[in-house]
Amino acid sequence: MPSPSDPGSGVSGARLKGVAISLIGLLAGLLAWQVLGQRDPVLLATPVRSFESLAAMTRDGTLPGALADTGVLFLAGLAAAVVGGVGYGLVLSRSRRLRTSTQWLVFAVQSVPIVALAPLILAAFGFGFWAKVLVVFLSAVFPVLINTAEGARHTPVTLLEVARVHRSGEWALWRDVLLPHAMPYAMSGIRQGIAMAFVGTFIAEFFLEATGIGGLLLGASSRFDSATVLGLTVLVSVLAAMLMALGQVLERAFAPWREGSTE
Amino acid sequence: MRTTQGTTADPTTDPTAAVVSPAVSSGGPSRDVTGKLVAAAAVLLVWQVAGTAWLPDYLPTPLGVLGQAIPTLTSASFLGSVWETVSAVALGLLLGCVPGIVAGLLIGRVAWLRHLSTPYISGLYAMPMLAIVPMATIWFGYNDVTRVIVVALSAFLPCAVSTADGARALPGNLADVARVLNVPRRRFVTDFVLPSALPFAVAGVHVAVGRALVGAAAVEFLANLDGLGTFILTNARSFAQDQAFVGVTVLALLGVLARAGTERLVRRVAPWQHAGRE
Amino acid sequence: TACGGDAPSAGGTPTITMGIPGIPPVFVNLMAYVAEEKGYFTANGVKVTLRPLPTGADVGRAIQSRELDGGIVGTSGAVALRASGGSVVAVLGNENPSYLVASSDAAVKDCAALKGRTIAVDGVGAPKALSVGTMLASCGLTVKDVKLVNVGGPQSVDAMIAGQVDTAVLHPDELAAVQQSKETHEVVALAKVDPKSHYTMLVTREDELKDGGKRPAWVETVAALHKAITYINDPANADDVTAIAARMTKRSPEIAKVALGDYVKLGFWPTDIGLTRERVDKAIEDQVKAGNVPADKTPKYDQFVDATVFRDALAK
Amino acid sequence: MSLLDRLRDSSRPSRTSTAAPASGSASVDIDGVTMRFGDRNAAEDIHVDVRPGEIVSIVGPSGCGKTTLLRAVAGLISPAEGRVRVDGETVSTTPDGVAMVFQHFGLFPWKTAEANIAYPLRLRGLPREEIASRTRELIEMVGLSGFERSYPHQLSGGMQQRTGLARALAVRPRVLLMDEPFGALDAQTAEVLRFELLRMWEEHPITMLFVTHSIDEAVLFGDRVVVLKGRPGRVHEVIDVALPRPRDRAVAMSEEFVALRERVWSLVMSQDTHRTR
Amino acid sequence: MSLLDRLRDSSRPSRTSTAAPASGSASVDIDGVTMRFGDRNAAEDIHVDVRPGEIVSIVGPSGCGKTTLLRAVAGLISPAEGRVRVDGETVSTTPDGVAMVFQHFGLFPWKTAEANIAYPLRLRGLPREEIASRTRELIEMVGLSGFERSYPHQLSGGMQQRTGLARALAVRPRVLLMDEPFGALDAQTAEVLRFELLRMWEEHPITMLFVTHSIDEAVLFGDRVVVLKGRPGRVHEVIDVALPRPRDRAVAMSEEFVALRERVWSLVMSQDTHRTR
Ligand SMILES: Nc1ncnc2c1ncn2[C@@H]1O[C@H](COP(=O)(O)OP(=O)(O)OP(=O)(O)O)[C@@H](O)[C@H]1O
Ligand SMILES: Nc1ncnc2c1ncn2[C@@H]1O[C@H](COP(=O)(O)OP(=O)(O)OP(=O)(O)O)[C@@H](O)[C@H]1O
Ligand SMILES: [Mg+2]
Ligand SMILES: [Mg+2]
Repeated sequence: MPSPSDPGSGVSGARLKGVAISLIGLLAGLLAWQVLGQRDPVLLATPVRSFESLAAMTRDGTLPGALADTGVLFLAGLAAAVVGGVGYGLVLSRSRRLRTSTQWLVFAVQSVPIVALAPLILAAFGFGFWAKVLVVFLSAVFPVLINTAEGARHTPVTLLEVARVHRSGEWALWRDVLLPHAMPYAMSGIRQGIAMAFVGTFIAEFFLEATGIGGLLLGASSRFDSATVLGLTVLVSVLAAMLMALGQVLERAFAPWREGSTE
Repeated sequence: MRTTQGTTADPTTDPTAAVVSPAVSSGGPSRDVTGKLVAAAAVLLVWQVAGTAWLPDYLPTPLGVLGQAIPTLTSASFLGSVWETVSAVALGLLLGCVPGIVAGLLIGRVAWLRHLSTPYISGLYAMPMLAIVPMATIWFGYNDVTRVIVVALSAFLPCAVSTADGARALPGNLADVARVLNVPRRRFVTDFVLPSALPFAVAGVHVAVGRALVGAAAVEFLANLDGLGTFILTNARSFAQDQAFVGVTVLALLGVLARAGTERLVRRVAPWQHAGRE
Repeated sequence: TACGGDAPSAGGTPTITMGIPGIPPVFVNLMAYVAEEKGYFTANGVKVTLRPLPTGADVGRAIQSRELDGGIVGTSGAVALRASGGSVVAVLGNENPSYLVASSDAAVKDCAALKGRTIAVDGVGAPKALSVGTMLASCGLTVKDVKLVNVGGPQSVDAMIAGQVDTAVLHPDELAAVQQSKETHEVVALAKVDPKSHYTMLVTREDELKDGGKRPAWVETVAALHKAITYINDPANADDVTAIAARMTKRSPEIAKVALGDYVKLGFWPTDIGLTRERVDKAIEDQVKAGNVPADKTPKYDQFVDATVFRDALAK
Repeated sequence: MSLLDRLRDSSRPSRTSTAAPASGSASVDIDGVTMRFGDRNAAEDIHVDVRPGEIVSIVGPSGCGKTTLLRAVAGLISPAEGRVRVDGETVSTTPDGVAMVFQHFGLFPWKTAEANIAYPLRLRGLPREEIASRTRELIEMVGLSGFERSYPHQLSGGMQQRTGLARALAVRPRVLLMDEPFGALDAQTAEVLRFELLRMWEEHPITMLFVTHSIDEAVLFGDRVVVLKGRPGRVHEVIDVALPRPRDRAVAMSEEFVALRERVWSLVMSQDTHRTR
Repeated sequence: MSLLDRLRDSSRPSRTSTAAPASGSASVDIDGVTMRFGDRNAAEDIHVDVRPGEIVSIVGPSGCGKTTLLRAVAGLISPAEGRVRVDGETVSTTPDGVAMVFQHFGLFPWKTAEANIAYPLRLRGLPREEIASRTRELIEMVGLSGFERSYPHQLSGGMQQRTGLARALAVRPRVLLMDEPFGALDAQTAEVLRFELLRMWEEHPITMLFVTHSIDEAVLFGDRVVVLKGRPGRVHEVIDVALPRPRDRAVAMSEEFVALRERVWSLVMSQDTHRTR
């Protein structure tokens, strides 16, 4: 699902005004937080204190280290999901047999909330790096898989017929038609997968071994360090928004021919 | 809709897109019951063997789950847990989706509200709700209130974002139609904006249901509230994997049921959505 | 709502909601369950609700957010809470830390052999995790020399049995449980390497003890707990207590029996207030040293501990 | 079929005063209009004067501003220069009695054919029975009987455009603006609808501005054909179409028709735009 | 423009033997063909015999099986009964020398105009330089110079169809199958392309099966017009079009043309299908 972004319709002046309003909104929010945050030091914290705490953690290397841990876990899980999801999705699109017989399984497994599986994964596979990667993988793989399969499956009949009229072989058909057509679908699956992998990363860090940003968050919370908890929470939300934006950029970058048909 | 410029290759809207018919003659089994059975048998077999031979005691097994299904599903405490979760999710969905849809309509139609809320909505929308649970437990306590609030927030965001998209995008040249007919502002909202946003709102609810269940389970894990999540967690931790898996299955089924419900809802409230030509 | 701090209901029995860390509850909090099962709370005219929460940190936050009237929190956690602005006050304590590092790997014979090992603890910044540092320090190691994994309190036992870790920080009862299914031995015990440390405390908020608060109810509660401790420490009641402990921790009576003996021998449940100034000060100091608490925000013993509740309870 | 005159018959005194029965047809005066988007002109200095009851066709290459001009007449956008007058009054919002038919139909996907057609009537707050009877007439008139309860996606393109037409006619317009109304239909369907619309018009002539890409269509409908050229579009030439009415298939077969068509054709083609098509 | 004959000129001995230079034109024999989907017929007992170099137009109501028939000729689906023969050989897969032009162009949106045109040549494994030079010729022939590097979405509809045409011609087909090639274009663009295609055909006549909704187009192109009717479609009538060639605008203005058009029109309209359009 697209995040609420500007349609880019208006003139630059209107857009400038929009940005200004957004900034004012953010500032007002910060101000309100600063005022509210002074009421109870344990239950709340001010943005200034949160920022100081983040800065301190950056200086002593905890935060960069945690970011790196989280990043590695996220990337490993996402990479596995992309490889597995795109690969199997393409295979599914060409083998009707495989599709009809396994698709219901995919949908069944997809509807299992991964949070609920976390304790089982913990018990079965422990809390090591690979168990955590498994959690991230399971969180992210389904949107990639389903989108890719749908994309490849919904290749316009006309294009397949063009290939067949020109007596294309199966390999050439994949190269010229199926893969390029599935690409943007796979990319929008990957965009969703990125968001899901991020959630999965936190599930892994919260319920398996507490490392990375999730670990810091839990640690700060058990030390009653609200400033850090709030600071990290905001950081997470900024990271999430950035990842969404990145996903959208990726989605666009991989399909230059998909742009609108304006002159 | 196709523009006068000719076809654009937008995979999501391409009207010429259709199911690939493989070179094989079209007489193949469309339902493929045997294929499904074979796949099911294969998965269950591998699972059972892995569960018993490779990781005994740590993996739930199909037979074990089957054995636990009846006693678990009929136990009063399990049903109590299910009820706890379901009622909290239902309440949270109500408290999240209704304001979410209203907010979405406003955000979609009122430019300054949209600008004002964009940083917050896009910041929260993509954020794993898990990350706010530590803060939420401090603010709202280790009780049902936190669960309902987290569920409501999980539901609010997709509803608001999706509805806003719908409220902004009128199909075809309906905006022109409205102005040619000099439709008054109030009727523009009721006759144009609401119907065109409706399917988007329901799509938002669809997403919200999934997120709500995850949110509820996460809060239950972290705040030890009675519910399906805690049932899964405590059983998994005491290596009662089969029981835990019964819980997981029930949770997944709840999600499927709720989604099927919203899908039927769409068909009810938006019959025009199912463009089955011919 | 998240509000347990209301004044005693007019005319009715006063109520106390008390948080107990660990799900299922940890053996060390046995006195609360004995007091409940033996009806000591009721006898003292106070209605006490025991609320198990995942960790002491959760108990601390729930107290601060006024959802609980009080509860049992690890001393280190209570110090951190107080230092970060919380208003908790200790009214009763368990002084002797029962933590020990245990391993099922025969190669891990002593503290020094822990270097480079993976040790299961309860959670980041939680009591077991904090105790590791002190235990490792006894042989010149630091936390950086090992790898801590956060499994959760009681789950460490399951993780040991499942073989996902071979080394963990455990309580004596947990060690007994692991030993039932796996050859496991004690590597280093906190009580031996650091006899002056402090373990857990029963805390409440300052405002609860002020006039108009729930001080009378707390006095009755502490009195009931004290009665329970006396009951536990009497060898004549061993079978009865064992049964209660087994129910509470959801473990077999055999394990409970062994563990109970160990704990009583350790003098774990003190007959006094259990808040020796020396030990509490050291706990505070340790927290400062560990960098968990800024020195300028350190709580002072006299603000941190309210001995009068226990005094009044004894006077009953 | 006694199409539009049945509509006229039904103009018995309506019981509400909100429904202003726009009767007859109006004049449209496009007076030196320049349309501008940002700093780019879409059409420049357009002069077209349409008499009441006249049909003026507008042809021109893609992007020359035909749609933009029509939208200006409907009051959907304002000219940067010049003005549009309907019956002498300068247009700012859509004047009462002006209706529009869109190339892609512009139907409510969530309303049945019936409800789509009834919408302008409901908007005017007519009594229920009157709406019902008028809608019935309109449905019959455009030949949609039996499809009242179908949603647009259940109708063929031709039927969708019939619905759009009926909706435009529901308010008894005095000016009908048509933006390639048959452009999205296949050739045969378009041909059928073309002559049906012409017959309706004969029975109740109203002012019409008719934008199209089809030169046949422009000549077939127009009393005059305005040929635009260039980007931004300017009026290249205005051709009088002195063909007899009613314009039926016989007229379309006449030599005069073919000659006029050729004339428009060569004008359009002289613009050297076909290379970019 | 010396269109197709430039192509012919370029048929200098090719260096690879994989590229079978299908020269001349082939006959197509649709012999009692019934097309079936599941248990529903899409077309029944169709007989059409196309001589080499002849153009046969096919018209008929929507859904009567025109596209299905064309796909059978291309060997994309097999008839349930009867057979299709190209140059006497029964079709099973697409015969060499048969090319197809699609209504919605059927271009690869991810390939530039150039790459789309070169696609059939690349499939045949021709050497790079040969592909390049042949593609250049084709681009010039259909008037796309300057747009080689544009993606389809950057081209106008007319240019997209030129690309589709060039791709079909790349293999020097002996039979060209056209499925409403101008149906998705606006009227003016279609008109321009129509006469260009006719001129190309005059210079190098090949067998053509031409499916269309436009009766003008059917008469303009066809040596014969096959009128289908009903669902499933059957051959209603075959009309000989005895118009002179080359078919240019003058022919389209002749009385004979107009009369033939009316004849086909009445045949098509007699089928009472326009109500569902
Ligand atoms: N809302 C808009 N904002 C900016 N430019 C616009 C807008 N609408 C149209 N234009 C531009 O104005 C010019 C004229 O557009 P218009 O749609 O009126 O052309 P047209 O003659 O109707 O073309 P067509 O025959 O393709 O329908 C084009 O260059 C177009 O890009
Ligand atoms: N792949 C398919 N599976 C099932 N039925 C099909 C398939 N393709 C076409 N049909 C059916 O066959 C009939 C003929 O379809 P076809 O597309 O050939 O018609 P057509 O004459 O080309 O129509 P149009 O003028 O709308 O293009 C229709 O009823 C259609 O629904
Ligand atoms: Mg236009
Ligand atoms: Mg067709």
